[in-house]
Amino acid sequence: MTTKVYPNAAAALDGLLRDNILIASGGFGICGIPERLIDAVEASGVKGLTVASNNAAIDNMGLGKLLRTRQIRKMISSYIGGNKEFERQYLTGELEVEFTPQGTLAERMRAGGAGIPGFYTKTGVGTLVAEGKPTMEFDGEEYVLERAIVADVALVKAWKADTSGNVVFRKTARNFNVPVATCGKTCVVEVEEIVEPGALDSDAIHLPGVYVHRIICGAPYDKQIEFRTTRTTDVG
Amino acid sequence: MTTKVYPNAAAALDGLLRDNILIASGGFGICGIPERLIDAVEASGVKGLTVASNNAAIDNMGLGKLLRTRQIRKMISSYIGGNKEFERQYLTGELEVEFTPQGTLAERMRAGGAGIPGFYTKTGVGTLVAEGKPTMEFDGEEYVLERAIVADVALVKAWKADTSGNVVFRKTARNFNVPVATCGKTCVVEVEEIVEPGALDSDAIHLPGVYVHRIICGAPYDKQIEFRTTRTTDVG
Amino acid sequence: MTKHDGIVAGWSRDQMAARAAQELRDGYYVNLGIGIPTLVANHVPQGMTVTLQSENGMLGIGPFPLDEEVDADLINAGKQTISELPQSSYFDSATSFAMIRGGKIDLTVLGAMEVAENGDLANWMIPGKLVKGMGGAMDLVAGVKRIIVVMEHCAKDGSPKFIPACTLPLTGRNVVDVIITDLAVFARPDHASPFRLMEVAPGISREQLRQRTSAAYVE
Amino acid sequence: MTKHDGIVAGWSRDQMAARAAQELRDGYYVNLGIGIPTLVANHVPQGMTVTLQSENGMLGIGPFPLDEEVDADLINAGKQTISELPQSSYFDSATSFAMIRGGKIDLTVLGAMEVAENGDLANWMIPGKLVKGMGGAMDLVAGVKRIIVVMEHCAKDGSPKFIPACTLPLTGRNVVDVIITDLAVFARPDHASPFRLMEVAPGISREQLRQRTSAAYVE
Repeated sequence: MTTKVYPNAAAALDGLLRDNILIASGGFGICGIPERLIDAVEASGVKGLTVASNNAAIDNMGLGKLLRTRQIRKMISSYIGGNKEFERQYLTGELEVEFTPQGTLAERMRAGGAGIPGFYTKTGVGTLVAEGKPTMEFDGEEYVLERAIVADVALVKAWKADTSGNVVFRKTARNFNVPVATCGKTCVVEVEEIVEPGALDSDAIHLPGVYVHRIICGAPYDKQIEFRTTRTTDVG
Repeated sequence: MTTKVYPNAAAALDGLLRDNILIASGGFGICGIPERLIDAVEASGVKGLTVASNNAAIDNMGLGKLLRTRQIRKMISSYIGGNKEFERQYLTGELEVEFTPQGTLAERMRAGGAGIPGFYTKTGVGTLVAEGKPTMEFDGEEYVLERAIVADVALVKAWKADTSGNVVFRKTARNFNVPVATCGKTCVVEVEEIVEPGALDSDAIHLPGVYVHRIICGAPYDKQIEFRTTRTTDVG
Repeated sequence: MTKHDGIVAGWSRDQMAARAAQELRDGYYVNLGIGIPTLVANHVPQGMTVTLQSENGMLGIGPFPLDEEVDADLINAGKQTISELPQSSYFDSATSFAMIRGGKIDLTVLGAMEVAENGDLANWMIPGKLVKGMGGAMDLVAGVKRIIVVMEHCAKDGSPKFIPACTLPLTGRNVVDVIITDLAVFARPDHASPFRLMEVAPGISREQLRQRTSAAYVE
Repeated sequence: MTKHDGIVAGWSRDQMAARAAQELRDGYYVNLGIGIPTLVANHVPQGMTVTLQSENGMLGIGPFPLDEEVDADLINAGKQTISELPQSSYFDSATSFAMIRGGKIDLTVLGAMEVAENGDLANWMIPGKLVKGMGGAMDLVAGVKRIIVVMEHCAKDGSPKFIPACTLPLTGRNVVDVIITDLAVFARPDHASPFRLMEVAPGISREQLRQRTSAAYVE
């Protein structure tokens, strides 16, 4: 089989990037963000991007870089707090933001990957989020129709992948990476380590290989922490 | 915390069973079926049950027993092949069957557990399955609205659980057990082994404890095989 | 190979499976139905990697197990015992059909009771007589990118199964891409086009095929 | 504890969190918002088991880590480093919100900009001025069984935050069950009932509370 493993982020994105495409990106804050792939998107110079991502990391990190370079035309996100440039561009109208509740965003991505064009949810009923969207009553309660997100390219950060594309994540770095991966027409994954098939537990694969088209090893990583909070003594 | 661990199936179902309730049951064929719990449902004598389960095991095993005893009024299933009594009761009209495509059934259960009362799918459009159901066009294609299933009681068979309710499955015995578990107002799980918290890999929990209300150890199991197919030599 | 009006001719079940295997491409993820479709796995061309999906929750189906490997927790959608491969992964049924419905599976091979000239497929029930249920077939034909039907060309009573319009309850509307029977292969490039006759089995004339087919097709 | 028209009185942030903790029950699964709600974790009564959910994909949040335990892959929804417990489990965001939306979480404690007397909640934006986004708050108030709001009784300019009708864009319509401020506690048994004053902070009279509250409530 043609290998899924690519030598670097630029090679893995070759032929996938065009102006005005929709990119879905994993990560929560700066945890589990596909930083190598985002750097390669920056280097590619593509513009007019719509990016579906829970947030945009922090200023000048991860998607924050693509905001700086103004390569992003529109964000589909639940949260812009913590990134001043994100908030600034939104408030000045330079950037379009489709505010989407966090769970609705995750479900819209999952739906996109699961062949479900729309689903009903109680989330956001009676708020700005539901404006202009069809509603339906089920068992006496009102629900709003939310549409699936299908991305041209999904960018994912994981812990390990085998060469067949099976992927595992580590702790809360999993976050949006799974729904993001499934909603991509093409899914590119950067990992900390690439292993042979059989090295991962077949009962514990978070993202089966069918979802993964291209893989790079992005190691070594120097993972940053947004809020380092510690305690000094053992909890009694 | 009040323990989730019960001494046996009858104790674990105590107070949950009533005539005419909706039970969701895991399993595919006779693989991964909650046999101890089904035996206890049989022993309880409750009647008029609606059971959502992909199939009904085979004659006189698993749900097949509850068909024999006529405790089931209606099945929500994708497949009745392989169980003669199931087919007989359906063809004679003694049993109501809501035929539901396998993927639609799994998704209806997942939706029930995920607070999604309805979703659109292409599955079944233009067939008997879509009759009487609302349809909607998305991007020029027709989809049918399918409703969530929320069960009064979910019956699940798993491999291991820790005492906090985290559950793991083994190989293809996972099947419907996960969506079944999530759609239950109360979820009862039988496992082959109960372990202490910390014994299972926190990155590899298939069903987090929040979904699991009651647990029993059903061991020892004498697992049956529907079609034993083997090869005699190594594949070259 | 079936007997048609006294003529024994056409492809065997195994040859039909081999023909279906010609539709495979390197790197494909494939779901194989029960019966003849299962045999397709024996005909994957050497050097080609095809990953088999089982809708009960597995990617990477291996061959039938050796006797000592048999595991009640490891079965395919036909409830047969199977084995795993190094790249196998397991998941639940909701995830499995998310994959299928979401268009992640490249190709499926299914049996059929009837296929209509417009691509309609019926393979799950004969009202009042035989009802097995649709299982995962409706999801597969709705979601998988390419749908291959493998079936006997005629029913046991000799009546055609590739017909102008389905008489049985449908599994899917306008879903079939390729029809492989014991007598011929029909295909169409898209769901707006009619089926075209691609191949005729050895020993069968085009005239004989037309006699055994009530559907319209392009020759 | 805030200054109200020169009067310093009422509960501290920590006391408000302790009061919110009184709403916990043994065996509860709980999601705590950012800020004062996070402090509720410090007040779980001895002997009571409460499992904390973090919407970024974790059940069983442990305390802040020791310095040597800090792990960039292990954060809460406030992006703070945390630790795990033996019973912890991780999952993706779609699963996390399936849990939340599906009513599996018993209780959530959230901050607020405004709460209306009909239970409406606003806590995600001030148009043209401050926009952080709703994050998971809209999902939480839509899906969690019991919604506790913890907030200062009045805004910095002294204006009431428990008001007849929200002026800011809503997070949820008719969703709040309990309001805990630095001055008082209001609750209602169901979403058809008005809020009732349950407690007043020491040093605050009912009259003073009424002056600082524009919402109607039952005394």
